[in-house]
Amino acid sequence: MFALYLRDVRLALRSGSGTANALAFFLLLVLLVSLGVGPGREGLAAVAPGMIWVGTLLSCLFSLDRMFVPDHDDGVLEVLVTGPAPVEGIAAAKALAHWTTIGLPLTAASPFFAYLFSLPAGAYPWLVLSIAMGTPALSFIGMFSAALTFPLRRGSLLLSLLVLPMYLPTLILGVQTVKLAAVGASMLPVLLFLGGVTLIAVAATPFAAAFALRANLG
Amino acid sequence: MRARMLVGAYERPKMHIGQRLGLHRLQKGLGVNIEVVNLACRRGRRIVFSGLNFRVRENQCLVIIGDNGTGKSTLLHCLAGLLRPAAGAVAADIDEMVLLGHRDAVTARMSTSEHLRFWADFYGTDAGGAIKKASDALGLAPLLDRAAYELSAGQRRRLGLARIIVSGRRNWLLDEPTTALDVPSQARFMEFLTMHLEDGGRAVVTGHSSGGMDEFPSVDLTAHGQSAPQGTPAAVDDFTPEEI
Amino acid sequence: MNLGHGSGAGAASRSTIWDYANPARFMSATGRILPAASATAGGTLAVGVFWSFFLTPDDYQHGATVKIMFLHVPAALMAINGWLMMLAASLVWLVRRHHVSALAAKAAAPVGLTMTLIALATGAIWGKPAWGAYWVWDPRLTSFLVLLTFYIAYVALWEAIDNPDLAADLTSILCIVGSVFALLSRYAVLFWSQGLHQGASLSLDRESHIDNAYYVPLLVCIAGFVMSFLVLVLLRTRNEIRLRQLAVRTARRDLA
Amino acid sequence: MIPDLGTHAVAVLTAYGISAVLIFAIVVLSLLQARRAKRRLDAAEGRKSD
Repeated sequence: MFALYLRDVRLALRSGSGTANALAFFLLLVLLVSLGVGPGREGLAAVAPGMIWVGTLLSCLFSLDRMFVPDHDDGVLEVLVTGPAPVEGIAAAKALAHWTTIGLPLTAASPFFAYLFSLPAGAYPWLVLSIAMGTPALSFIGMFSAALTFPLRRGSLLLSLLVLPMYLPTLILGVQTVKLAAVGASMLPVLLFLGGVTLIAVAATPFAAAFALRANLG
Repeated sequence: MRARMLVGAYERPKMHIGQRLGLHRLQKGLGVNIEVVNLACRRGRRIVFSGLNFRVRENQCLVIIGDNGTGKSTLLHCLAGLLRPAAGAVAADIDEMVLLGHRDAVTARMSTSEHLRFWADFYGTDAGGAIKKASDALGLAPLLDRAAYELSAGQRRRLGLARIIVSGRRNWLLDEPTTALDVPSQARFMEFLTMHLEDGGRAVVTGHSSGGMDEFPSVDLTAHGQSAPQGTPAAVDDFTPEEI
Repeated sequence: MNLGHGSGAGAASRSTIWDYANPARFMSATGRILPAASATAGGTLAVGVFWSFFLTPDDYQHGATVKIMFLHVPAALMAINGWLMMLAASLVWLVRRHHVSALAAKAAAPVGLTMTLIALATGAIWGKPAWGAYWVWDPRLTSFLVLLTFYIAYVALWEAIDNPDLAADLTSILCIVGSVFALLSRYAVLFWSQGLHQGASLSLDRESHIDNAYYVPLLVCIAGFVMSFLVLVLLRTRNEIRLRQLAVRTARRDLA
Repeated sequence: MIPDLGTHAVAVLTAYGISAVLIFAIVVLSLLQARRAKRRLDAAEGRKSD
């Protein structure tokens, strides 16, 4: 399982498709929003929490359809699920590799994007914390949805359709944390709820995804 | 024998919930043979073969032959635990099964040596020894630093076969293993297959005909297709109009 | 689940709910009760709608718009209960592998989707005079929009997969996991916006619930919606079973 | 016939209208699908459709 995790991380960094594309996409989104909203610092600051979280969501989303499809095409996936590792572990390793190559870089880059959006200074730590706590949920939920759709020929559109409704709790709570932090209000309950959603996602989706993987490969 | 059985929905409620969810495990133990009893498999809603019986003991290799679409690959998937039987049972040690599908399980952006190291880690086998053994058996030494997308079809097949050796597992399920292999490689393959069998291994190998492997016993799946008299598939479907 | 309706007339052994997991028995049993059930459901719905539209007084606060409630509340109720029915049917499919159960879940989705649309549309129309806007981002309204997206995703997944048993497996697991996240968003939105939506219209607490002049027709409407929902699901399930029988028949003919 | 709905006549009528259309649509759709499925199954089984 750890071997699979290392392999996936290495492949994602090597092909340049994962991490670099997600960050580049985010940068483009910042540019688009700034051009759309206008250069005024107040206008940007007002939409900053929402836009940073929506950007994180979309960056995660676009890398999901490559999670199982290449391995499935190469015949690697059927070998993985018949190997010694439990299928749940394989699903979790895939999600964890996705988080390492997408979620973690996005977390690290979020202060930079927040600065471009003129986020109030006090909100920075909470922004980083909320993204660090929320992105694992995005990776695990996304992994589950990818496990449902990977054999379908035009699965990526369906994947977005399945994934986005399940991303909503994380989005709502993440944005709310940053918003409350930006005005200096107490955001701790919201942040804890966000952590709870992540824990539920991390605990539950590997089992659901393992079921979906077995069904899809059978 | 812990059979994996799937029959009509109404005869099934006493099954263990894990089996119904597909979380089945086959029998465990090194001495366990691959045993197939009255097996039927389906692809989608179609029963591809039924009434299949065989046993593969230590030191034995069984060749599965049959025309296109008679379910050779389906049978291997079923033996590997990927596919549930539509009827009948498979008994084998699932932790000793290793599958080489018609795709080689080769990732384009990884080098040959990375492949071997990854599979050795994945299967938890001794990395150095297993990799050396596999690359020697298949003549992969000159290709070790090459990325897989630079390999030819035959070289990729050899890399796929190398994984079977690296896995350290004893029951080999090989789907047309000699496809794309040149004559020397085919000879090498036969050599290490024989060695594996002499070591107490078992193998189930598919092919269009038993060409090149005449010495092994074979089963022809064409004889087990829909027209076969045994194991009518009526029991596997809830929607037979005759019931209405 | 409505698999238990109707007695297995003439059956020698004691019949249980699981007997109706047999498509043949399900078809014959539902075929017998469907005409009467449809008539009852249609009649109740007609009475309820007539009563609520013509015979209820205007509310002192909301005026005639109170009449919208008689559609909005039952539709919202069935939108949620429809998803719960799909959840129960999915679990039955995963645990006991009864095809009728999976098909009932599939059959319920478009009906539940329609109920969600009615709830959203009537809510929006009611919102204009009451709140001054057709759409406000109120937690309850937003939750229903979220529910709508889950219904759409569920239907889309059924449509995308060719193999029916695989589709049943995957949609079932989606339904279960989706329920978890739908529930989480239901509570997450509470942090996000202060609600304008009024409290529950129905309550066991006699003190707080609405006047009898509204309460009784509302109950009739709810009964009509519940029965219509069940009849529609029954009809659509029968439909799905026939299509599956047809597929088996065709597959056999091709092989012969 | 139609009760006095006061200033909210349009709202109430639209709400009832949209609901009626949606319910009608799902009912008709289900009935059409049912009829087609039955006809096709009957044809496949060589029975006369009734």
